[in-house]
Amino acid sequence: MKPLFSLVMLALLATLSLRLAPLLQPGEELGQVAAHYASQGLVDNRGSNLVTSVVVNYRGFDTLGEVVVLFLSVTGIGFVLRRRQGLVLPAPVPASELVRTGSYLLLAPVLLFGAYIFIHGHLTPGGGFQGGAVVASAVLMMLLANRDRHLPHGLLSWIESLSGFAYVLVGFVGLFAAGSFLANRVPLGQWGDLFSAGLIPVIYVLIGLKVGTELSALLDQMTHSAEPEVKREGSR
Amino acid sequence: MEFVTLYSAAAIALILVGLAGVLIKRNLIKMALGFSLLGTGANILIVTLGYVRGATAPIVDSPALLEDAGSLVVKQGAVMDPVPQALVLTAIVIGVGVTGLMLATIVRLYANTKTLDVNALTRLKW
Amino acid sequence: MQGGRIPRPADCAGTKVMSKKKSPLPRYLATTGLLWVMWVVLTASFAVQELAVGLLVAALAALFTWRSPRFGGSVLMMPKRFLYAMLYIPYLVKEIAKANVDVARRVLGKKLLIKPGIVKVRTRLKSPLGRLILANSITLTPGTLSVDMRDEDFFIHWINVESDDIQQASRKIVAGFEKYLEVIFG
Amino acid sequence: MILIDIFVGAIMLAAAAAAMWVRNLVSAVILVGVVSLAASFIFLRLGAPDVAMTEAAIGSALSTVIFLIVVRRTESHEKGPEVQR
Amino acid sequence: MQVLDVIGALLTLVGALFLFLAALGLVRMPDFYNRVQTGTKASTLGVILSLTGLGLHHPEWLPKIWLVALFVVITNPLSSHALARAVHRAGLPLAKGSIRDALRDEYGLESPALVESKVATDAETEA
Repeated sequence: MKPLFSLVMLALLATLSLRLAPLLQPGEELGQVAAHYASQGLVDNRGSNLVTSVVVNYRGFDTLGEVVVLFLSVTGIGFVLRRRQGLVLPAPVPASELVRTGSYLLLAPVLLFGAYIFIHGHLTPGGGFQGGAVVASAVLMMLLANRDRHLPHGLLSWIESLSGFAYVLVGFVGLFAAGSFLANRVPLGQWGDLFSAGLIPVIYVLIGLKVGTELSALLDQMTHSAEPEVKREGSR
Repeated sequence: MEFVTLYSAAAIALILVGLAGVLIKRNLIKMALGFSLLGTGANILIVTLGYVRGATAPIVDSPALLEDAGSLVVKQGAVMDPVPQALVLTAIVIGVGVTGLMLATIVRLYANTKTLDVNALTRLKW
Repeated sequence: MQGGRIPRPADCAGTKVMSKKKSPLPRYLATTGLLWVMWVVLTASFAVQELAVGLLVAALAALFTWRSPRFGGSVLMMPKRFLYAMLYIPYLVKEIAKANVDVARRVLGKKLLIKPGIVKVRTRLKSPLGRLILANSITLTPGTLSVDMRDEDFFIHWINVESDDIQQASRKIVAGFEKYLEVIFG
Repeated sequence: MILIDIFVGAIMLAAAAAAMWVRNLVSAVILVGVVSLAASFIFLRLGAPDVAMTEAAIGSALSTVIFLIVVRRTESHEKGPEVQR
Repeated sequence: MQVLDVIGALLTLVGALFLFLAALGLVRMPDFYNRVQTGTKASTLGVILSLTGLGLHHPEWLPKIWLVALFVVITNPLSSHALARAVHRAGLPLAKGSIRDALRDEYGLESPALVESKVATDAETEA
C-alpha cells in the first residue's frame, strides 16, 4: 500500500519537474536586488569576495540565525546522545604509532590552513564556514588517531559562546554607528588589503571560530558518546 | 546543449533519486543518505539558477571586472549572482547539522530497538 | 598555558624519547617559525599586515603542537642535520622514480612478476618523526609497503620477497634510509 | 569541455543510484561521498568556488565520516527483501 | 615562456600516465596489499608531476603547489599504511602464492571474527 503510494507520488513529481524544467532558464540577467549586490558590493563593502559580502553583510542577520540553528542542532545531538551513567565503554583499537605521529605533525598546519581560509574570507574564496569545516577536520583527525582522548569541552564551549556573543556585539556596533543592526559603517580601508572591508573579516573570523567549535563538538559527540553494546569487532 | 541545462537536469534527477530513496527504502540509514542526496541536488539546482552566461566567479580580484578604474562599480554581467551561492553556502553547513541530528536519533533508536527497519518501529505509527 | 589543550602529546604512546630538560622556548619558536613560513607561502604576499597576522596565527597554532614528538625543532638548527636532510631529498626522489619504473614494469608486463609476502625488519631509529618518515619512505620506494609496526619492528609487505631473514631484509629495505635519518633525527 | 560535464554528471547520477541500490551500507556511504565530490566539481564549473569548497570540506569529508561512524555503531548491512525495484 | 608551457604540459601528461598506471594496478594486482602498493606509489608521483606541470604554467603558484605536494607526500603513504594495517587487523588474507606473513605468524590474527578465512592463506611454499 505504502510503496505504491510512494511510487505514484514520485511519478507525479517526475512529470511535474519535467513540465517545470523549461521554466528554469539559467544564464539570463540578474534580478534587481542581485544586480545591486553584484555591482555595488565592492562600493559598499570593499571586499573582493561578493559572496562573503552577501553572507556577512547584506544577509548578516540570516547568517546569525543560521549559526544559531547549527548550535541548536549540535545541542540536540548532545541531548540525544548524552552519556549514560555507569556505562563502561569498551576500549577502542588504538591507532598505529605512525598515524599518531602523523596526526600531531599535521595538526598545526591544518589549523593554520583553516585560519588562513577564514581570515581571508573577504579576499579569496572561502570564509568562516569553510575554515570552520577545515578546523573541524583537524579535530576529527586527532579524534580518530587518538581514540582515548577527549576534547577540552570547557575551552570549546568558552570559545563557542564568546564568539557568538561577540557576533551580536559587533552587530550592535552597527546599530549605534549607523542605526541598523550589523551595518558596516566603519572605515573600509583599501580594496585588496587584509585589513579592509570593515567589519566583514571580524565577523567571518568569529563565524569561523564558532562553526569550527560547533562542528568539533558534533564530531566529538558522534565518536565518543555512550555506545550501545553491540558487536565491536568484525564490523567494518 | 549548454552545460548549465545539463547540470540542472542532473540536479533534478538527483533530487528524484534521493526522494525515491527516502520514500521507498526501509532502512533508516538509507533514508538519511537519501535526504543527503536530496539536499545536494537542491543545492546544485539553486546554484545553477545564479549562473550568468560569460561571467566569472563573484570574486572581484582584478580591475578588469570594474566599470572604470576609479569607481569600484562592477560591470553589468561580469560576475555570477552571489545570492544563491550565499544561500547554498549556509544551507550545506546547516545540512550537516541536521543530518547529524537525524543520525543521532537513529543511533539512539538502534540502541533501544536493535533494528534499523522503519516498519518495525510501529510504536509511533499513526 | 597548555593545560586544557586538545591532546597532551607528552603522554602519547610511543613518545618514549622526549626532550631532555631543555628550555622549551627554542622549540616553540622553531615551530612558530615553520608555520609562519607556511603562512607566507600560502598568502604569497609580503605585505606588513599579512606578515603580522600570520605571525599571530602561527604563534597560536604552534601552541597546539609544539610539544608533540620532535616536530620541526632541532633539524634547522644544526648544520650537519640540515645538510643530511638536504641530501635525503634527492635520494628519496631517486628512489621514488625507481619505484615508479618498477610499478610500470610490473603493471604493464604480460605476466605478473610478483612473489609477495609480509616480512619483518628492524630499525634503530628512536624518534617518532624519524620513524614516520622512514615508514613513508619505505611505502614510496620500490615494491615495499609498511603494514604495521610494533616497537622496533616494522612489518613490510614486499611485492617480491628477496629474503625472509630479518637482518638481510632490514639491510635491503631499511638501511639506505636509516643512514640519513639517523643523522637527521639523532 | 562539454564531454567532461556529461561525464561528471553521469558519474554523479550513477553513484547516487548505486548508493540507493547497494546493500552494503559502507559502500552506500562512500558512494554518497562520491556524489558530493562530483557536486563540488559542478559548483566549481558553475562559478561558485566558495560553495565548492564548502561542499568538498563538509559534504564529502565530514558528513561521510559521520555516516561511517553511525554505520559502525549500528549495522553495516541492509536487511530484508526489497519492497520495490 | 613558451618553453615552460610545453614542459608543463608534458609533465602533466606524464603525471596523468602514472595516475592511469595506478588505476591499472588496482585492476591487475591479485590482492589488497599489492593493489595499495602500486596505487600509492604511482598516484603520489602522478599527483606531484601533474601539480608541478600546472605550476610551470603559472609560475606564481609554484610555492603553494609544492606545499600541496609536500602534504601529499606525507599523507598518501600514511593513509595507505593505515588502510593496510586496518585491513590486516580485520583479517584479510594475502593472495595465494604469497611467501609468508610474518605479522600473522608472530601476533596471530587480531580479529577472531574472520579466523575461518585463514585456511585460504596457508599457501606457504609456492614460488
